Amino acid sequence: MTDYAAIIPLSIIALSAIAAMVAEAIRRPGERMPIGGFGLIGCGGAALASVFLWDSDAQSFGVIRADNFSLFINIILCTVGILTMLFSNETIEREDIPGGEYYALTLFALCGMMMMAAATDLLVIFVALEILSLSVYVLTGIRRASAGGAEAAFKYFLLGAFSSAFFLYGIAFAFALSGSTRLEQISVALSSQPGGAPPTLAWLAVGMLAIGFCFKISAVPFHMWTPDAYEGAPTIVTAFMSTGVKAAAFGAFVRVFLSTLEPLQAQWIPLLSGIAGITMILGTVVGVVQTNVKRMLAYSSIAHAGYLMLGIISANNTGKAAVLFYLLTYAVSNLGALGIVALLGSAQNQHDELRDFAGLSKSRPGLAALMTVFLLSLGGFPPLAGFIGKWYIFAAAVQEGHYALAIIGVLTSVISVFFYLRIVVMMYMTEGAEAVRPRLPGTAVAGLTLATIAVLYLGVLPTRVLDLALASISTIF
Amino acid sequence: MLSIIVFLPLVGAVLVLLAGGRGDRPDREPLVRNLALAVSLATFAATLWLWARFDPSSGDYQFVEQHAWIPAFGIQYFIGVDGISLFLIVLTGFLTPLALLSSWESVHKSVRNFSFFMLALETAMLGVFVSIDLFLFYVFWDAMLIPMYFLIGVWGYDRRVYAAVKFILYTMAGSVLMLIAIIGLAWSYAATTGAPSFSLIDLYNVELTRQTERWMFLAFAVAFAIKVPLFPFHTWLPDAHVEAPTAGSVILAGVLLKMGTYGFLRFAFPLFPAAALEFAPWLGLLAVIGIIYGALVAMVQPDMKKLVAYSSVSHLGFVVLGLAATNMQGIQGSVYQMLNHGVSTGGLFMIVGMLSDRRHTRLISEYGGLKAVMPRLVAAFLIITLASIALPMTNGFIGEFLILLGAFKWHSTMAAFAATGVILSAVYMLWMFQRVNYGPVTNEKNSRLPDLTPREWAQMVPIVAMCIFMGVFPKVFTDPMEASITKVIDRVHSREAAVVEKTAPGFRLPASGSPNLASADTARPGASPGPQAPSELRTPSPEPRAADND
Amino acid sequence: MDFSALAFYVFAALAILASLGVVGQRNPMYSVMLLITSFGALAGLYVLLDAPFTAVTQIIIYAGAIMVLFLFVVMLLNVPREEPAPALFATLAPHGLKIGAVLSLILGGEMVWALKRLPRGWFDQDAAAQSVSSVALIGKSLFTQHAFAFEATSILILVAMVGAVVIARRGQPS
Amino acid sequence: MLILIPLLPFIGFVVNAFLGKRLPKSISGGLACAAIVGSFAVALAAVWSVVSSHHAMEQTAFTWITSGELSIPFAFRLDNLSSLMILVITGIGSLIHIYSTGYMHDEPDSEYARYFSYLNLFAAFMLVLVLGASFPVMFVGWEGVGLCSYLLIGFWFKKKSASDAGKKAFVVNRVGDFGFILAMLIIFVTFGTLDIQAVAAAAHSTYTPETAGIGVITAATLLLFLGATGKSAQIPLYVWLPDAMEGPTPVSALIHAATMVTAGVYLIGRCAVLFSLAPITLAVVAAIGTATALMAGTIGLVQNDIKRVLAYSTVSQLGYMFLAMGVGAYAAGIFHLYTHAFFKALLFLGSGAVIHALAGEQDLRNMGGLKKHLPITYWTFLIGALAIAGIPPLAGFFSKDEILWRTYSTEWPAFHLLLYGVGILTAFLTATYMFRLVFMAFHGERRHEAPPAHPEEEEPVAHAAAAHAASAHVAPSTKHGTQHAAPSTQHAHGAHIHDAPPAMAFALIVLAMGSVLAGFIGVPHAIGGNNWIETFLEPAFLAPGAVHEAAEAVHAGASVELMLMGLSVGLAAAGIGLASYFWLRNPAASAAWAQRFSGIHRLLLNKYYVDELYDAAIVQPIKGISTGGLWKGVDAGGIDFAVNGVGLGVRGSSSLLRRLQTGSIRVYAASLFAGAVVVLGYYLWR
Amino acid sequence: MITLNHYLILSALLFAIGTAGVFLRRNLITMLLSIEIMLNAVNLTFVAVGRYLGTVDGQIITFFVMTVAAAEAAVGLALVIALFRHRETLSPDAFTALKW
Repeated sequence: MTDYAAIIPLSIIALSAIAAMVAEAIRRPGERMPIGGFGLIGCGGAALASVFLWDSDAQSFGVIRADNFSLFINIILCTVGILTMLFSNETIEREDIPGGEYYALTLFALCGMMMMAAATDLLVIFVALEILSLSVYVLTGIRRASAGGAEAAFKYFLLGAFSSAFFLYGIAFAFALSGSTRLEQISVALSSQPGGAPPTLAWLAVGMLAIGFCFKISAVPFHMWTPDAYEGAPTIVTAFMSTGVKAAAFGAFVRVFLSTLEPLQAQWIPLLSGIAGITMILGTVVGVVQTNVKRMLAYSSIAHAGYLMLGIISANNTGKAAVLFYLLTYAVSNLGALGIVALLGSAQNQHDELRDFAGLSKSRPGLAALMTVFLLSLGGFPPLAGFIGKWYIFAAAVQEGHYALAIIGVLTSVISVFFYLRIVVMMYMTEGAEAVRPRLPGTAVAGLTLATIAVLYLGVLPTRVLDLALASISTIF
Repeated sequence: MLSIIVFLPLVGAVLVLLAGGRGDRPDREPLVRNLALAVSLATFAATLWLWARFDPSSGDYQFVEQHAWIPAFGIQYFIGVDGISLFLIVLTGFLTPLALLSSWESVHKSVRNFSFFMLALETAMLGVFVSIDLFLFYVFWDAMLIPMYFLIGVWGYDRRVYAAVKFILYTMAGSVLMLIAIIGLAWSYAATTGAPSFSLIDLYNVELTRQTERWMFLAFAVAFAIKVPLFPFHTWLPDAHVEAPTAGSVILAGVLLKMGTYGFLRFAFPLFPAAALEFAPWLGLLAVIGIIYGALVAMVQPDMKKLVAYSSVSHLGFVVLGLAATNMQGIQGSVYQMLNHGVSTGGLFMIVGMLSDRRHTRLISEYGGLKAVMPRLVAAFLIITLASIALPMTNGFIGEFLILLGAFKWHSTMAAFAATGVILSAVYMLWMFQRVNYGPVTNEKNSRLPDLTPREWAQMVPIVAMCIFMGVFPKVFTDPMEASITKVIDRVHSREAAVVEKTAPGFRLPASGSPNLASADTARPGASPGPQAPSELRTPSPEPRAADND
Repeated sequence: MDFSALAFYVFAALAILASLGVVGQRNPMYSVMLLITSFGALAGLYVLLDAPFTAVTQIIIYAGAIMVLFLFVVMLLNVPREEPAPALFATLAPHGLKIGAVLSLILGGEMVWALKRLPRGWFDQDAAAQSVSSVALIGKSLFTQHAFAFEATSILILVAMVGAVVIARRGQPS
Repeated sequence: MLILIPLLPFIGFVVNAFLGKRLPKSISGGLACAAIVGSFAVALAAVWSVVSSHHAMEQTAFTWITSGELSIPFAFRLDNLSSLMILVITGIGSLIHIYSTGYMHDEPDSEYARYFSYLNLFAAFMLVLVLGASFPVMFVGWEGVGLCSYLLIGFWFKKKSASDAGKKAFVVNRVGDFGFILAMLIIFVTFGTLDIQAVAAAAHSTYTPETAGIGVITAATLLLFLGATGKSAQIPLYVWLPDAMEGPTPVSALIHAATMVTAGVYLIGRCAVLFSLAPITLAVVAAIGTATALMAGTIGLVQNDIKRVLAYSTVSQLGYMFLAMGVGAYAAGIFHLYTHAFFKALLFLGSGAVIHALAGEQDLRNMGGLKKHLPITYWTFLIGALAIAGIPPLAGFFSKDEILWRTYSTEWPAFHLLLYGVGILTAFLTATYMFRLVFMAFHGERRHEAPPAHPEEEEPVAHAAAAHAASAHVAPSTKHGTQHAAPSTQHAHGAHIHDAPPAMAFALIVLAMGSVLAGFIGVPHAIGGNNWIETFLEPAFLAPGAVHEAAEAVHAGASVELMLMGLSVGLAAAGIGLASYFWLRNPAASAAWAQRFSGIHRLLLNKYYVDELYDAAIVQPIKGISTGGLWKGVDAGGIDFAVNGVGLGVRGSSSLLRRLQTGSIRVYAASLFAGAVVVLGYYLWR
Repeated sequence: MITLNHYLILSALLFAIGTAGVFLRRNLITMLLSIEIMLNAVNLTFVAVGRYLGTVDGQIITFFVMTVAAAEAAVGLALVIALFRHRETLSPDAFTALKW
């Protein structure tokens, strides 16, 4: 309670968000101001703070815990944040997005994400969830001129509100079970159940919480918002939310289900297995016929959620570490891919239809090559990050004997390769009309370089990061 | 040193990218081409050096490099060369410069990228052949798909996109199951020793239940069968070949297909000996079907590339048949046939490429009477054709003969059916050869085609020379293989005792009361003879495996 | 039947009927009004549950603030009645409606059935009632145990403010 | 020394193949002749040393294939049998090389060199075949000569019929090779070695004819015999040989008469130990040989193409040889091989001289009366014809009678008297069709300009001629006039018919002398000879170390033998007489008979429709099944359809499933709630 | 006597009614209202459970839920206004531009 160390990273982010707001307030109309810089500083600071906090296992207010697990997620989120900021510069101007609000909301969302992953109290998780959700709803609809944006935002919002009601109901049952919303107390209450047969309340709590999490990670059948929201949102926001929200939600998901609700494993593993199976299948299968790149990547994101769930279902150390590692690889790959889409787009032309990519290798060979790298990483080709991530997840699943799920996983990833390659086909094997494509700001170059290096580094020399991921779960659970 | 060889092409690939400059720079084309060629030649020289330094008397891995890679999972950067992989490496080094040469005139679109992918592909191929760690192997195995995908998809013919996508999805679908099996194997190892390992040598010690072993073998087998391609997994091949650019076809036929058979020999068989012996008759059966089927379908193809592609199905069927026999002649013949097929089919694709460079068609009916127009090209064509139909004193004969010999010792009926391939290959190859080269020049466009250019000479001479050299002096190649193959055979048969009675009938003609001269030890070459030896020799012996570890 | 039981049933019936009215009413204005009624009934239940402070908050914040916001928007947009369904959904609507209602019914049924299986819990500790109704205790707990969550809600509200402004602001930023 | 024998022609091949285009004809041709003559000289020396030392000569060039317990050195062995063979090959080969320098003189330099390089290569491979000490080495030669045959038949590759014939020869031979390979496999698995002598020794020490029964040995020998039927043009694989006449005539003489086609006979001789252990195989060999002899003889009776007549005659004579092998008279078979080489080469070269003189004309009906224009050719040809007809004391008489006698006197197979009967009938036919040929070509009046008599009846030949002419006309790009391209011009001024040039005449005369004299090494005991050839060859047919059971009761039947000899000579004379009646004195009668038995005549003219039968029963069905059944059916329609079907299935379900995403938020919410219902229901249901 | 279970069942019923609102009403604002019903149903559970367990946490959570509800309402209504500006309608079925 007296120790504030654990909240330092998220406080830094929150402060930078407020700074961005203030800066926007004092900005004279027409003046250009590098507001994104606050974000960069904030994310960098938070990352730095997380590094310093490593192994400290600090706790604040009894509800925020800076164990290595949450710090690892912090670092993923900071990576997401930094890349987003780097891609945002100029992109948001082209897309007519109000800068100050955009940066502030993004940073608030990040703050909420960090909070969610670090919280050890269901109530705080709920509040954090709402912070990040509301920010993201607003970001989705931030382009006022876009009808699609508003529609997407409302759909996302309404379904999100429903799901948080379910989530909240789950918290209520958990509360009824133990008289507290603290995870450790719920855990105690659960493990003190005589005979091990959990009462109806525990089942209801597990079910409702699972629904809430599954919505956030967009698992089938709670995924319906995903394609619409991803398509309707500004591309850069799509990039941000597809990676950040997933990371935060999975952080909390893992924490709640693999520590607190671990005694109920036998109950929820079959359930999540079913969901994961359908998620992988539906995500990839429906992705096959998409012609909008963002929508396609939305379905891919659904499928990836399915893969990630395998880590939770495995419920072993490999699985937990695999989720962390996978989140990182997915974050850099997906941000890279969507970042490029964002960099190519403008308010008039989102550049998110497949045919927009025709002949990109001619007009922008560098971008086309990088896009290919990111897509192949998403598809799980060695020697790129995505391959190691997938391998790790499947290794966890196989370790626990979930062969069927692992086989579904690998086969669907083959199908997913088909649609990733459709973009490659467009870029390299199809002649396209010479489109006017905007120039690349320096920050974006830096961001792409960073993402590429990360994808290659994680693919070729994953050892260090894998060890970190393993270490970060072994210290806490 | 081995690493340097493996990654030299990749370094070259990066250099090529840099040399190519930004954007479209046709003026840099010669530089890029020559640089790529120089790198591939240097790699070839390095592989030859490897051969020169190779100790043929040892069956162990040589030039071993072993570093921890992902220690938490026992994944290592563990590479080495033995007698089986040595020549496949040399073959890769040999074919890549030739493939680059074959694209000299035909590829003009983005030469930089083309050269980049070719060289990157070479690294991946070399990597597949040197990997001893299964994870590393899989990484190279899958990584190889990407450059090939681009080579087909960007520089191919009309339906290139379809073919490229089919190629990559088909192959991936097979190989991902293998990935699951690899992981399962590593965990099985962990179950006995506490920590997972992906090292092939460690994994030899895994004790699997029969059922698990069966499933894992099947997972490996499907992956490799698709790559081979074994009937009925072959349908990607004709499409890929037909649409691929010449260089792609050469590499695809020359090296990529070998990865499947190499995989059987290196991984599937030694890792799952009992299952391998159990399924060997089925593999053999599919191989024989493939031999006949491929030949029959090849016979009626109107497109030269497709014809050669189906002939590959037939030829690779021989290779698998030899492997399934799991005896010295069979396996040695198989490895030899892999090399042969690489050389001769690579050569055939180059020739088809030369023709289609000149005429922009590969339809047999468009040609005719070429011998009068370009006698030198046709002479090379003839020799390679003869090598392909396994005329004695060409390379193909050695391989097919040894395979048939090995197969016959194992399963005489299959060998007899396989031998019909001898007839059929002559039918389809010579028919094609005749329609293309003999007769009057019926198509006016063919009447003034130029003969071999100096560059094409440079492609043809090595191929033709190899076809004949390998047919006359096979010992140069077979001797270094022998020790390694013996190890594989011992390994496979070490657990045979349990299944030998019911699954490996071997050849026993009813000799009507005469003493059976087929002494039992002929089934196990390399072992000391003696009629009662088999059962003793087949008991597992840990020593040879321990020796692997250095 | 004692008074509290009677009061419970009355409030419960009121809450349910009002809620049904909310979802059954075509005019959003009436819906809002009925919802306020429902909230009032809930406040009554809170009183029965020895949570007078919560009851008051419920009235002030929910019925007072939030619902006024709704009312304001309803009147601002001035679309008192539902429009007929567009052609695409004209045929689908009845089925969709049925399916949805059935889903809700099943959901309710499942929950009721589940909760019925719980052992019966009685509100019989008077000491608990004492402590629960203490505003001091609430305040203390709120600012100690839940201090972080409390602070976090400030960010939440900030986000909501910024968000509402960004979304609803008219016209392009100059 | 042994290596040199095949190596010299091989060097000739290499030089001519690589440099030939740039060399003048005299040098390239001279080089080729020098190579083969040199080889002949070395062969003579080698044979001399073998004969004088009574020991087989062996030499290993290098170790060829090793694998496990298998080891195949590239080794040569020269024993009495191969001695005879190499002398025939290099000797007759030399003559034919020399003849070719004249015959091919009109070809341009590059083609000329190509021709000689092929010819040299053939000689090299043929020598490898006969010298090979193990089956695989023999197989090298076996396939190598097949290759050369392919190349030489298709030498005039612009003619479709020529390249077709080459391909046919190769493919049909491959069927035989299939048998050869399988036989090798069985032999290796059974005996653990492929060295011919070692196999013979092992077989001899392990089996007797009684124990071999229908087992390994029979299987192996039958498969070897399948190989032999391919190479030696026996039923059912004889069909390629008549077509092979598309090649230049000297090639027909060398490859398709004297040497290569006898390789099958040689193979059986080489493996005599094995065959002796397999009585069933022997019976099959004898039966097939006899049937082939008869069938080819009957076909030869009506053919009108001079070379085809000779080709069927070759097939027929090869049948004789197999008959000999089948009744265990290996020496007799080889003896006939040897004499046949002389007179058949002579006949072919003679026909070549005729064709050369007539500028490509091959149809007998367009010849006649050439005797006075081509005296050398005529007389040498006549000697050859008499020799093949078995008129004493020419070479053919001795060898053929030896075969007939051995057939008559053997005990196995049981139906040997039937074989004898057919054999003697064939001898009669041989005389008939040979002299039909002689009379039609050389006697009577020239029918040079005469058009084909009955176009509709003479369909096959007319067809061949038409194709021939067509190809000659269609190829205007032919830069050089081969004699095949020339007939149109030649028809115009057909008067200039000149006899064989010196090089050709030399070969004809030498061969004619050979045809007269060659038989005297095998004069049977019955008429006072010592049958030296049999004594000479016999060791080669026995397992090493086996005792030569020479004391056979051959002499017992000397009077019978003499009687039979008289019978066959009489029949030969009758045949000649018949021929002279029909085709010399009363040509109208032959036409009348052809009319009367038009069914049989047409059957024979069309070669019993065997080609058509093969085409309809094997070639077309395979093509049809491959195209319709396998390629379009199984491959495209089955497997690939399934593969693409998976893809389409995914796409289809994708298109279907995406429809769930209607865009209506209420549907989305329904999905969410449905999920919730299922999740909760799952928990409550448990 | 009224037990905890009574309250829990009542709250479950209210929750279910809230979910039904989405299907029964073709009006964005009513949809938001149904969410409020659901949240209130949960609140009832919290208060009842808190009372039963004798802890004030239940009520405290209720306050947080109210805050969240307010924030959601603000954003939600803002979105409704934005949508209305684009389409001049509040029917949810009108907003199906994004689909498939």
